[in-house]
Amino acid sequence: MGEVKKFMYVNRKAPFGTIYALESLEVVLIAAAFDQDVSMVFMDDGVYQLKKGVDTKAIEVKNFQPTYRALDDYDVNKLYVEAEALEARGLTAGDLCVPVEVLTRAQIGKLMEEQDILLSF
Amino acid sequence: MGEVKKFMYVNRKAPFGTIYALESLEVVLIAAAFDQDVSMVFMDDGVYQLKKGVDTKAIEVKNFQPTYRALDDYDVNKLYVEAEALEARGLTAGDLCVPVEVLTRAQIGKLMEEQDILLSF
Amino acid sequence: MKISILVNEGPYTHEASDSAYLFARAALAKGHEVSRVFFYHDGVNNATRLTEPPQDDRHIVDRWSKLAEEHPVDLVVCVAAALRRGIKDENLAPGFRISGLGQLIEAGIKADRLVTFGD
Amino acid sequence: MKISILVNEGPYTHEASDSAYLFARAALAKGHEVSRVFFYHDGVNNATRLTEPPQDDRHIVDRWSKLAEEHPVDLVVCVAAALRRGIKDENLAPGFRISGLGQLIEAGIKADRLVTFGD
Amino acid sequence: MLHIVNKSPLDRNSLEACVAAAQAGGALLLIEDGVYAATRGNTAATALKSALDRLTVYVLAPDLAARGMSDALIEGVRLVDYGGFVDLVAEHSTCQSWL
Amino acid sequence: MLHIVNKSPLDRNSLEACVAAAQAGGALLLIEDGVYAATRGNTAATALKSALDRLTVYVLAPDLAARGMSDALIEGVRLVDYGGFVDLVAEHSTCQSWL
Repeated sequence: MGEVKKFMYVNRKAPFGTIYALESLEVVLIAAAFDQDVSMVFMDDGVYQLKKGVDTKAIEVKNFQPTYRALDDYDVNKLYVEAEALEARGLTAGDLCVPVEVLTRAQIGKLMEEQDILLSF
Repeated sequence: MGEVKKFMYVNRKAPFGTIYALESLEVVLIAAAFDQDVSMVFMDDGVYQLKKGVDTKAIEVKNFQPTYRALDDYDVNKLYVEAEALEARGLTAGDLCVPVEVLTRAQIGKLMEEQDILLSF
Repeated sequence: MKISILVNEGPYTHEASDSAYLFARAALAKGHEVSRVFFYHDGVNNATRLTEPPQDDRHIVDRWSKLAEEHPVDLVVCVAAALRRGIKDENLAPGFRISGLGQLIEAGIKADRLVTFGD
Repeated sequence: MKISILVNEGPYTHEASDSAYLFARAALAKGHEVSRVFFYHDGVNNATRLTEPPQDDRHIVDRWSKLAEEHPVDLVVCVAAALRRGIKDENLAPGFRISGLGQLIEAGIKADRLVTFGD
Repeated sequence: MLHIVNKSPLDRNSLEACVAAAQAGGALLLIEDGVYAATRGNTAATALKSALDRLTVYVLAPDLAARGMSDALIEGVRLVDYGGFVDLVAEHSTCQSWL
Repeated sequence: MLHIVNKSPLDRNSLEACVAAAQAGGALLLIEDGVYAATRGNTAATALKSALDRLTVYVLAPDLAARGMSDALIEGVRLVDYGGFVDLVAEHSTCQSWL
């Protein structure tokens, strides 16, 4: 009790093709209840998780994108997105469903060094 | 009965990291009993499946490489290996545990067109 | 046309299982015969009757069972792959049967097309 | 040192489960405490007691059970991931217990190190 | 023949492998995470454009929509639904999934 | 910190992503299919060599041996067994698996 650790959740995988994005989000929601210092990083294909305009009707899969918008209610508001990943995918921060901080890979690498726990999905 | 189809097994994955190489081999052994025209192709990381000198003791996993050497007994002797894949990995046909025919990607693509069934692992 | 399908990945984890199901439904809707769906590798995990997804999500296993109930689609689970992963008659969902790899080769021989969904 | 482990992939399919086990054994041999192994995503499939690998292969599930028998290692299977994949008390192997994701976060808080094995 | 690619071109090598082997005149269908290869601004889209000279390229619309990428489809690529996917399989005598 | 990469560099982008983010002075451990990156003649080995200037690179020997690649290890890379893997985890305050 009282001990606060820095947890960073590293997301590098596209949504829907595999379950990692969805199940990673479930971890973050639970983690929010533990009063730790939580941040999420989206690198490489992980940036696709935040691409707005999702419509999953035709693949009959639940659209979990609204959950990202609810993160702020859980006090999870440190969302970092890799600049190089956005650029290689023709995306900008304006294409994403939530406000984020765009950082370079090197800046993200530096932030990683400051963490106590890194969980990657 | 009597109908002979051309089956090609396409292997593009490294061994041991995942089970695909091993389970693909199990399919080929079963297929041999069906008197079809069977060939195996090793492309990209799939060429690593045939790299000789395997020693799995320290990872406590079964070494299934001897099975490749037994394929000939099952009349599976059309083994094609991608030239570009070998080169990108610093390998030559001499590094492999069985005799193979080395073909370019384009030649493999052409052979694929002649098949009735392509199974990829 | 007679179409067979190979599913190499487990439910929920990978979209392959969803894609295979939606493809099978579409093929049947077009009047094709989907003679067999063969489950290999982690694909055998599509056949566990113990699956209980969240209420608001699709039930992948039940969907396959229903497909086999409504159409003469043979859902075959590879016995060797299933034993490795803990799928047996005692936890097998309705509409599936456990059999050998020969059923995959036979599907390839008898069908006009074989489509693979995997990782 | 207190080390916790996260396993994200199923047995046999991916080497992650083997690597995690060998790492856990080596950590114990070095005198570290392996307080908890948390199984998430397809990692929950490590916990099925129905697994029956070929005779000449390692038995991954039994290996985990034996580890928990010999050492005070807490093998926790995530309940949400397990329900999605058909892992329940009725097919749970000895030494494993099913619990919530909070156990993963708690492991992260209490352990000195958390090492992830996945795909 | 019909080639099927289901992986993101920036994460895996399957699109590259497929395009290098595919014979001219064939068809390529992008499904699942493979659809990203046909979206504007993706560095792989350039490679895909050169493939368009030799192959007819299709994208599975349900997967594109699920990823919020319907507006980003590059030119020259054809959209199909699952019915169209079935037709492509029926029209080509073989198909190869580049797993 | 300790970075762990378990994917083949010619199939996936995880080594590249790791090296681009890793800060100088850190450690990189290659396990599972990741060990191929440290083998002679692999086109990724060139990239790894430049990473060696900034990072200490380790390869898990059991995984290298399993793949028949023990003889092909490039220079400048250190071999560890599982005990050495444990030591690396203990010596670094955090570790990141590049999944």
